Amino acid sequence: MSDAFRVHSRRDGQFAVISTEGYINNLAGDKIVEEFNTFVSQDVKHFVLNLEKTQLVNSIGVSILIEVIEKVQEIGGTLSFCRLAPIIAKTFKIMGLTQYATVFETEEDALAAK
Amino acid sequence: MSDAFRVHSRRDGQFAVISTEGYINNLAGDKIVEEFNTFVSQDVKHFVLNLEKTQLVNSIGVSILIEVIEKVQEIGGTLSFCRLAPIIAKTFKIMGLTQYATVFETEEDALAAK
Amino acid sequence: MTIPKKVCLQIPMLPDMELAATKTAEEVARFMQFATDSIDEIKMALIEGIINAFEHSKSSDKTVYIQFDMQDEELEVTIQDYGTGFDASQKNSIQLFQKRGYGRALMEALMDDVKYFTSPNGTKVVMKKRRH
Amino acid sequence: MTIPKKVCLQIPMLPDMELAATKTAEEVARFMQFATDSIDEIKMALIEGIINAFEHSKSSDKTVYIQFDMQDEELEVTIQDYGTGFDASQKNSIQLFQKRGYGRALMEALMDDVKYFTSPNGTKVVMKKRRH
Ligand SMILES: Nc1ncnc2c1ncn2[C@@H]1O[C@H](COP(=O)(O)OP(=O)(O)O)[C@@H](O)[C@H]1O
Ligand SMILES: Nc1ncnc2c1ncn2[C@@H]1O[C@H](COP(=O)(O)OP(=O)(O)O)[C@@H](O)[C@H]1O
Repeated sequence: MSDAFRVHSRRDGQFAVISTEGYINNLAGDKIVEEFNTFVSQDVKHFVLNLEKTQLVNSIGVSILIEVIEKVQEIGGTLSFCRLAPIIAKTFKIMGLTQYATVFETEEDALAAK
Repeated sequence: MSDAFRVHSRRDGQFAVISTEGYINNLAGDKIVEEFNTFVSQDVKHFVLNLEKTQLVNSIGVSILIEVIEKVQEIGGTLSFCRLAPIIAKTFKIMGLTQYATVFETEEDALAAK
Repeated sequence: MTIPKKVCLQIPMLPDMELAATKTAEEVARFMQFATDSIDEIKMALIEGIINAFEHSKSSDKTVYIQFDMQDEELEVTIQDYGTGFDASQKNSIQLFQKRGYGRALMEALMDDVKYFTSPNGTKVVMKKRRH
Repeated sequence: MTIPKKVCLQIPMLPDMELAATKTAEEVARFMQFATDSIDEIKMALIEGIINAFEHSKSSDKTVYIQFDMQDEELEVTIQDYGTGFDASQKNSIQLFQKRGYGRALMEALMDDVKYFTSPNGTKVVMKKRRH
């Protein structure tokens, strides 16, 4: 609809930075997983999800992100979020994501973390 | 509603530049007239209306602009528009405004015209 | 049953409520992959249809009923009020410097088809826009 | 008659149609002068209520009926489907890493009040948000 979803990504040292644009529903969640899997197959273990251009999510989309966090933990990696709109930060908190993934203000902060 | 209407204005040489922000309905039209009248009482005769920050209008609001054009003609002045969204340019054309007021791309163009 | 490709909206006759309707129109038209200019034309025509009902219908339920029918190649927008109706056969042509009476002319110029169904029980405007 | 401060919206069960509803919610809440954060919370709760109806209701008319009641100090949002209903007394609490089942918890966390009315003839969720 208005928010045609898009995902971009890049390597930055040991990190893969995945940036989303638009509404994160189930289909968008699947696209993020695809992107994530590509990096995992390249032995990347550390991920930053930049949600700056996402204003809305739904719980199905976010539950797919929870699966991503699980997989990251299995491979002994890390996943952090940055640039969360207040409502998305709140949703993540309610859904418990913030217990397993760190939330940073900016992408730079996320990349600077060890 | 979402588009709380605002109007700003300034003098630029012989011109008064009136800039709008938001939906131009009847109330917004009245505010533009107020602004216009203040300048007329200061003997300004040449007007530029910058609609860059207006995305929507209705025919009641625009018909008030027609009254402004009439008054400008009565005092032997000029009125021009600039920065019209395509739908607003089309609406002005259908309503006949473009026969009595010149439409410029930019404010600079409008101010450069004699 | 197939999924009805129809969105219905009822708005009260309150100032600027027509803007809520333009948002719905925008989403529906975007869903149908209309071009931006066409979306804006639909929004403008919708505003005019709604403010006519607000201003002229004298409806007692003070509500305007809008329907968006997403057809294969076109969007049909219906604006209904349960007011007093009017004589829709008397049409203005636009005169220089006329004060009012642009609403219908705008709707007709901006949409591909506009039809009025009006009686003492109310007015229904049915407008169509093709996607091209 | 006074003007009913009520906006009604019907949307088909089509992907992303919940976004059309969030636009309407946004205009209504802005009209009521809700703060931006509250508006976003209403939109998120609305999305969850709607996708639940999309996913679980098995309604045969494939339509969700939404109502926004603009009251003095609060907005009441009703989401109705004519599906098969469910046992609303069985409530999840959120478990770590659970796969699904966050919708109701989110609505309750984001709104001031959420009530379910559900029967084999359908489900109605009534949510309230105060302006503060
Ligand atoms: N929904 C309606 N109910 C009653 N009368 C209407 C309605 N829509 C239009 N009309 C009548 O048609 C006339 C022309 O409408 P329009 O071209 O939009 O111009 P305007 O609204 O500026 O008068 C109105 O003045 C009114 O008498
Ligand atoms: N409108 C509805 N119609 C039928 N069942 C519903 C409806 N809304 C919720 N439910 C039931 O309540 C359960 C919990 O809903 P929710 O907390 O939103 O989690 P989820 O949708 O992820 O399962 C759903 O799995 C479903 O069985």
